Amino acid sequence: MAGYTAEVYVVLKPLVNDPEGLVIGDGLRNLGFAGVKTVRSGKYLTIELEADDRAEAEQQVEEACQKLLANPVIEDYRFTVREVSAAT
Amino acid sequence: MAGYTAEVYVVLKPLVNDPEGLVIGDGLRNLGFAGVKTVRSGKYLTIELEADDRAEAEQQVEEACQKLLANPVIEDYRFTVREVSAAT
Amino acid sequence: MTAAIDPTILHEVALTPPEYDRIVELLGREPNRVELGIFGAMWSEHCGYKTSKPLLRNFSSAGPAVLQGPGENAGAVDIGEGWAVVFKIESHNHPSAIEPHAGAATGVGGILRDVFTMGAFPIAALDSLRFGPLDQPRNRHLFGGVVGGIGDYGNCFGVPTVGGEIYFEDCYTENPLVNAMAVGLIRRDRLMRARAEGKGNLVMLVGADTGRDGIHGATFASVELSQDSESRRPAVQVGNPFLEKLLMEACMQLIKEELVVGMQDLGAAGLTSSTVESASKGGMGIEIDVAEVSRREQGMDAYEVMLSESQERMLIIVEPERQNDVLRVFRKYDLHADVIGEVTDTGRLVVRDGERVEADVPVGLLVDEVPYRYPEAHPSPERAAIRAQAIDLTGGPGPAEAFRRLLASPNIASREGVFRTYDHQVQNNTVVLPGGDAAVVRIKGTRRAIAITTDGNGRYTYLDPRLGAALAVAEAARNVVATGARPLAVTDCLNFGNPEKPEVFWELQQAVEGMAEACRELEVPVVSGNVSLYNDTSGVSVWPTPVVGMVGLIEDIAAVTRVGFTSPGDVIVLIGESAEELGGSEYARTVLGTVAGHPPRVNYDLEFRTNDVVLEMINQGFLNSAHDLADGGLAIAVAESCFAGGVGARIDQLKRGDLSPEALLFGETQARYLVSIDPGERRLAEVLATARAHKVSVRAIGVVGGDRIEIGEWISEPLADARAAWEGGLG
Amino acid sequence: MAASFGVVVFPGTWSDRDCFYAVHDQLHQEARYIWHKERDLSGLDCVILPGGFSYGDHLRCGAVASLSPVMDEVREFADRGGFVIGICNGFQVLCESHMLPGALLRNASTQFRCMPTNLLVENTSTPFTTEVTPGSVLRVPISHGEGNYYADPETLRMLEDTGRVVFRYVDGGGAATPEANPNGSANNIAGIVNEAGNVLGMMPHPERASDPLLGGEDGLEIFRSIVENSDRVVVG
Ligand SMILES: Nc1ncnc2c1ncn2[C@@H]1O[C@H](COP(=O)(O)OP(=O)(O)O)[C@@H](O)[C@H]1O
Ligand SMILES: [Mg+2]
Repeated sequence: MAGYTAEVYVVLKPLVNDPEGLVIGDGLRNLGFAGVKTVRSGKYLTIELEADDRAEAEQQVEEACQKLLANPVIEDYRFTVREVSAAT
Repeated sequence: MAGYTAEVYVVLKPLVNDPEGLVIGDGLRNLGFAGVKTVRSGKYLTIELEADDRAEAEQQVEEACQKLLANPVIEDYRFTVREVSAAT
Repeated sequence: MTAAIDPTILHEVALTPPEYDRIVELLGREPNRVELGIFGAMWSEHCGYKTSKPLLRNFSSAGPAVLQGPGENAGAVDIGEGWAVVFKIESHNHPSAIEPHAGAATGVGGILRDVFTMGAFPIAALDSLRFGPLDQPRNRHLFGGVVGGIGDYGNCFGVPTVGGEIYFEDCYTENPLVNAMAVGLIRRDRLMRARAEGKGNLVMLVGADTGRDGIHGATFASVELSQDSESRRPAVQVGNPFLEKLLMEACMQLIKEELVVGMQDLGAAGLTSSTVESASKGGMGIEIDVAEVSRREQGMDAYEVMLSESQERMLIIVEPERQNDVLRVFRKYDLHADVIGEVTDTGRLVVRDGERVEADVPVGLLVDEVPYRYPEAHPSPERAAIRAQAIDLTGGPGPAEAFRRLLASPNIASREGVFRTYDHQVQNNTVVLPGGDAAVVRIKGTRRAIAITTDGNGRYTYLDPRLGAALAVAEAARNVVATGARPLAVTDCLNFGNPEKPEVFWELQQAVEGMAEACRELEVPVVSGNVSLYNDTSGVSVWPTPVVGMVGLIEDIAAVTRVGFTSPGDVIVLIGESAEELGGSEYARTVLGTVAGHPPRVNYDLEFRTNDVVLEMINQGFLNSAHDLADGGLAIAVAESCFAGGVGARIDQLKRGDLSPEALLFGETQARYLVSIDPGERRLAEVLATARAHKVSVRAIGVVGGDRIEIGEWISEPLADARAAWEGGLG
Repeated sequence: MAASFGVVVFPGTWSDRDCFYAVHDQLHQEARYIWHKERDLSGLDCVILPGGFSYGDHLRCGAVASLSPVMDEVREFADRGGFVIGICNGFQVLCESHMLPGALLRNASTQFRCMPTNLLVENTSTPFTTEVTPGSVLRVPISHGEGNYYADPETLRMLEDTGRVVFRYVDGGGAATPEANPNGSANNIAGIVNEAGNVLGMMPHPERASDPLLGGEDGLEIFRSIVENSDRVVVG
């Protein structure tokens, strides 16, 4: 087993509207950030996990995204996985 | 003016309680992902903005993080900025 | 004799060198670091009430309905048919100043825990808030954060947030007041107490894992906010209302199955105060092993575990043969439950980390030897001068304009924008929703209901702490009475500045005396409360702000009465007599820009009789609406009854006498109500006769109807315009 | 006519007691609570997925709850024709379980809203609405932060064309205006049914409009409809 860190990004699909992003965008413009055009809000999850190897770690995270972390009706996801502690 | 995309990551400081991360971690383990150790949840914002140059864009995003996007009491942030359309 | 103790260590635990010497003397040796931390926490203002305790003895908790007075996690009052209500109010001012959302949320979590620790199911929450003016971005940020935090916690937990109050004054800039009240319901014979009894019984820690958050929260609340507070920031805790909900459900099941001997939540000073207090109340000792405590982080030492203020944790005392049943309950909810020690007969708190003894202190020293402070007290001469000022009405804008400005004053404007972000209906009991005088929550399975309110006018207490505190009680009573409830009991939250300042300690003394007196006179015992001192920023104290939370009882829910006018044609009746009292009024503040003068006088006998009249008439079913007169006086009360009823009113029978029009319209004379009555069926005659029989002045002053608010020759405003001003006041 | 209701309780559910009260205390029907780890739905005519903050609303509202053991059974129960009504968080769970199309996004205001709404009942032939007079407007409160109904345009059109939009937020006069829309929902949608018509999801809380003392009984018409149609349920 080795330790891995996965960073998962979940964002709303481009056509789904994003009230949170709209409110943040307005908030920034109100604060004087006139150059801000659009803001989209998403989630950023950091997962520490153990797996036999990197391929297995990636496959676990892929599955986790499909089963729980993202809702395919409204969201897209991507992730990266890196090894943080060597096999024991 | 040129167009830039900033990607902002906002995460809870390491010692701050993260109820959302706890629920996601338990949820994943319940689904059978036994290798999952910890999950920390954060925000991922994508901001489209215009600025005179990259340095200015970075400085704007830095300020936005301090003023609105992150809560310095409990959160840390980092970001990247890239140019998406050349100066006009 | 002082040993070579590093002053920075004493500062960290907020003890003075003489207090340290006293500890050495009592222990007969130097305390180690863990022990010192434990003393610091238990002797802090927050846990030990070292400044306020002697004063609190003024309060009387005696009353036929009182089941539990101050001294437990919350007070309890009998409401009949075998039911009791449990309630308390508590401040979370300092944490909210640092991080408003998390600070307010954990404040709500803490007070809910106090209530369910008593075994009661939380049925209502309220919040009494004070902020600086909203035109400053920092204040708006604090306001938004606090309201958001209250909503997030209560909404997720599933308790209706049914009421509260919000005031804006300069003195609360940087130091908002966030007082949360919770009310719970329990069968009266099921009340749980925070006692560690029975040698050999197990001490279990249940709920959330323990992390490094909030270490030194108790001492933090016992000093002034300063630049230095910045560096204490890791103390901020993030609450978990979801976990609290599970913890509550699990605790309810433990009580239902009679599986526990005692229960004590972990609040300020976490494991330290919960073990010490329950051992002290049970007259026993406790020995625990911190190695058995589930952690959220690695590498925590005994000091950190003992002082962590991680939220959503509970200490329970369990007979060994019940352990498996208790574990079964917690497993159902996927909650941790650790056996961390046992009850002993040594009278000592012994803390081990595995084999190593980290602390060994007699419980009595921590609880009974708290070194009380008796600071100097004297009144502020400037304040007396301000109070003596007459209110100069020349240069005022005229009543019509004053009326519009008052409607839009943030202190009077509609709170709907706030309370619609709170779930105020969950549990299906909220009979009178937020926005009325008091919220009314029915008791399912009975005809009964309780009315709940929080009140405290900082302007009055600033000008006259003793009178102001009494007026808070009187106003709370009227709010409860206006719904048809008889005042039952009070919980109080005393928000003051740094008591080491003689004028602040004087304010505290005066306010406690005034409140105690009013409670005695109006026959409402004080059953619980909380004290928050050191509400200062950069050396400036907030106004003395005692807040009263009151619960009243309605025996037949059919009698519930609301503020809104119901029927065009109804006669509007003013109960009580108006005087030339504009001192400390919202009119003086908002329209004339002055906070000065003498607050309205209180006449307990008159209050009592007036309340009796109103209750009697409500119980006879004579009143179609009832509303007490408070901030902004008669004109604002008329407007609020119009808004709530969606109908106008014409007031054309006022008797002015020698009053100024301003005092008549906006004066804040006490013991007054505005009611509306169906003119048919001889009700009006009965009402007038009843009032006169009680020697309470009463007068029919107008009629409900139309689409304007018209008051004498002074005010004639389209209802819609008035409403728009009122609805827009919070921006 | 009598019906048997099962009220599912997830960790963090809080409308369970209110729903139980509506059907049991107000309508005198049989009812029992079903903890989310249980799998026995025998004897039920209708499963209620109540409101609340299951799993603290973390990640996405209803996401973690949709994976609870009981949901396997609820899905099968629905496939066999049992009635399922998801209220508020229950609606979110049904969407996350893909038993209903679409998703519930953050309210357009990004704020929580607890307030009364007017619901135009657009389809009175579902088992949840047969007791409602056609064209009538029910007054039912909402209480949510994420009730902003979303579906892609094709799905929306299909829902509209096939009468699957059961409740719509309207003003006092019955018009579906933007002002009457409390959360930004597409087409002011407040509630929809599945294709077979036996699974309803709605954001408003009918159980909070089930007592005259608390300002109305309009919500009871929905539960009453379920009772009246329960003879159609034969899942056993
Ligand atoms: N101002 C007050 N009036 C009456 N009782 C008070 C007051 N302040 C504190 N108390 C009582 O003192 C006890 C300790 O209060 P507190 O430290 O706030 O309790 P907890 O630690 O359970 O939150 C409680 O029983 C409380 O009701
Ligand atoms: Mg307590």
